[in-house]
Amino acid sequence: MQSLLDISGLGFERDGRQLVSGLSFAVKPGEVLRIEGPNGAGKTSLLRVLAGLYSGYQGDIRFNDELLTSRCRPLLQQQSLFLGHSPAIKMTLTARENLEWLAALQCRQVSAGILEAALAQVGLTGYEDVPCRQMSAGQQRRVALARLFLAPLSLWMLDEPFTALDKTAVLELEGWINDFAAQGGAVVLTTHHDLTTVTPLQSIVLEGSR
Amino acid sequence: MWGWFHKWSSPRWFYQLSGRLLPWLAVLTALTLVAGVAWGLLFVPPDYKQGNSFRIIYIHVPAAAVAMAGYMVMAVAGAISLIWRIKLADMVMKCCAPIGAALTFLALVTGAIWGKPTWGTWWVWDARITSVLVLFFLYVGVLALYEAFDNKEAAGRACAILALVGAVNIPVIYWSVEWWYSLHQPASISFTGESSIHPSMLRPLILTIIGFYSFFAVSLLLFVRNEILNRERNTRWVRELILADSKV
Amino acid sequence: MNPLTLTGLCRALLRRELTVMLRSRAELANPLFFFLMVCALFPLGLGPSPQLLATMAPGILWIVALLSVLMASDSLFRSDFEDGTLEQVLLSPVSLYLIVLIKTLGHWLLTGLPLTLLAPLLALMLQMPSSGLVVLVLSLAAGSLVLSFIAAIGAALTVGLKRGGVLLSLLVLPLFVPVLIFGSAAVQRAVQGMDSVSPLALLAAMALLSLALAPLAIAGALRVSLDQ
Amino acid sequence: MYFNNIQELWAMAGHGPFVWAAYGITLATLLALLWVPLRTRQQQSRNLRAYYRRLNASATSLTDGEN
Repeated sequence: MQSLLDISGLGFERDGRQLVSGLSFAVKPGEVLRIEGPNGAGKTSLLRVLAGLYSGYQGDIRFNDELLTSRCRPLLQQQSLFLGHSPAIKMTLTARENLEWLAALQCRQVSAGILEAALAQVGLTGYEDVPCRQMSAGQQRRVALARLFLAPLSLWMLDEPFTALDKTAVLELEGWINDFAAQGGAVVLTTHHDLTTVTPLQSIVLEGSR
Repeated sequence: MWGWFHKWSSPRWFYQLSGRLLPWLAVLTALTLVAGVAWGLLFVPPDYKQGNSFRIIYIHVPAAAVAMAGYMVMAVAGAISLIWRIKLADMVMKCCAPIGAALTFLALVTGAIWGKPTWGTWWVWDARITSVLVLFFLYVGVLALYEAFDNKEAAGRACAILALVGAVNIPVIYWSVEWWYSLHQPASISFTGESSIHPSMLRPLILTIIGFYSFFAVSLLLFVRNEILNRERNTRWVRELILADSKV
Repeated sequence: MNPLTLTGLCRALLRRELTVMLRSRAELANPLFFFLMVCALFPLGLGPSPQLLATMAPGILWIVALLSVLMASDSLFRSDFEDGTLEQVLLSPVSLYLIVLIKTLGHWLLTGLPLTLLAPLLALMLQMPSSGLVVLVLSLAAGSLVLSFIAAIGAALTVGLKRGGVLLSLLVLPLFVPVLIFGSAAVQRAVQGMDSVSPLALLAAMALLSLALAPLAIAGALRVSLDQ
Repeated sequence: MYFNNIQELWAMAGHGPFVWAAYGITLATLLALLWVPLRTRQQQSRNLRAYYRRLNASATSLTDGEN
């Protein structure tokens, strides 16, 4: 099966240390790839390189066999979603306003129905018009996760998605990852949490600088 | 087509080329400066209006001119390093800033000293001097921004953008200051009134201007060579050069 | 899930900017109070004589308006940088030029424009003859737009830095010089009864130029600041 | 030479101190702009030699640096 994301000879350095060099792997639709390694090994940096947030890398990244230059990556940006450490939502805005703006950034107009369905999916029914400032950290993280259900995507890039989530939310998220993989989506994530119920799990380990 | 461009931008090639160029440039700088200064200071008769203080023109005008040119060199180097990501251009830009700032400061100081005997005030809000003052602030901005970044590569790219924005604004600034000066035309304190100085007295100026330009090149090459050695420390040629150097 | 039209996109981006700023109303008032208070300092420092104040009023108003715009611009990208939304902006397929253009315009609507509308009030306070009021508003309207865009470049360059505030003013004040020169000159001419069309025209030209070119520098600066 | 003797040259009809001050400061600045890079060049070669000694101890490879 043709791979969605194909990385060959990837290398980058942070603060003068060569964190990763000559890294090659591929992510096929339906696969979940976990990036492991000690702290400071460059897990988050690797994810940021894939998402296109850090352009100081050597090597090739192909998305659907199209080489991504640091300048133009519209295909990847349209079909993928990157969730970083911070939930990327404005505290003074309500959940609805946040999601509408974030969808607009992806050139998508979100109808009220889809938006409410996404919030319902992450268990935030009734919180549509509550300012995020009044929500708990877990709920704010759920608003960010609701973005996964706003539009059909082919790749999820999640950086420590399980932080600030309670027990039930962790299981729910693992379920969503499984469903997404089952429908042919690919997920690349970094987490310290040991994924028990996530089925086809590949993982690459970054040893960290020698 | 890209072959030569790539070769030219390799730090090693630049280091070797600058090694050959430096002696000649140094000789040119010394000759032109000594000749120009001696001619201007000793042989040219004083100006009938300003007396001997006009002799400061032979260092003030070149310093201001080269400082401005230095900013343009910095902006161009920044543009090259931004667009083609050439390390050498980034180094050249980083080294231009301190030299340019020093020359701008020199132009301001010599201008102030020139103003005192001629118009009785240490600071003259003349169009040219005010523009040089703004140029000095632009340089300080670039230096401060470079120091503020921890990641030096990002610092280089940020300064390249600031230098480009500054370079685009310099003509507007110079023109608006001229316009401002002509608007509030005080008694004819005309600093830049070279026209009032007899043309024969301006000949040494050509020599000193050439001298200052070649001096800028010499100092820039010296700074850039250090920068090359520092950034290319992990290469074999730098290691051989440094270790061979230690025997001497 | 139909794709967004361009006008729809611009409206959504602008609505978000204005909503975010209007939600923290107190923050919006800061530049205005700063403008008011600093203008009030000048008579205290220079003495209350109306003739003196009248001649100085155009310069004072313009300088303090300039500083108020500068002060308001520091937070332009900082809050988005801290809560991670700026990262999502860089990940968006929408051209960064457009997003930044709309963001800075929205910011100007709620900082530069209110300053412009408040200025006549302060002009009267500073004994400025009323003949200069219209030109004051016109010059500040165009001028504050230029100032906002130039300050946005500085804000984008220093957004990733811990103590970027003071550095921001160091970077952009030299670039404010032409705007200040033409702005206060226009008002001074109007006060003296001469026609001030040429400086105003130049200010308008600068406004259009910065509207077109500044977003390029702002987008480049954001990419550099967040590419670490 | 325009001036007849050294005293006249030094005094320059009253403007001497200013002219010589300006030229003195210029000379100082230009010399500094040459002396600083030469000074750092020496310090740098010392630091780099120490760096290479440390490198030898941990025996890592060097790139050829031809790019």
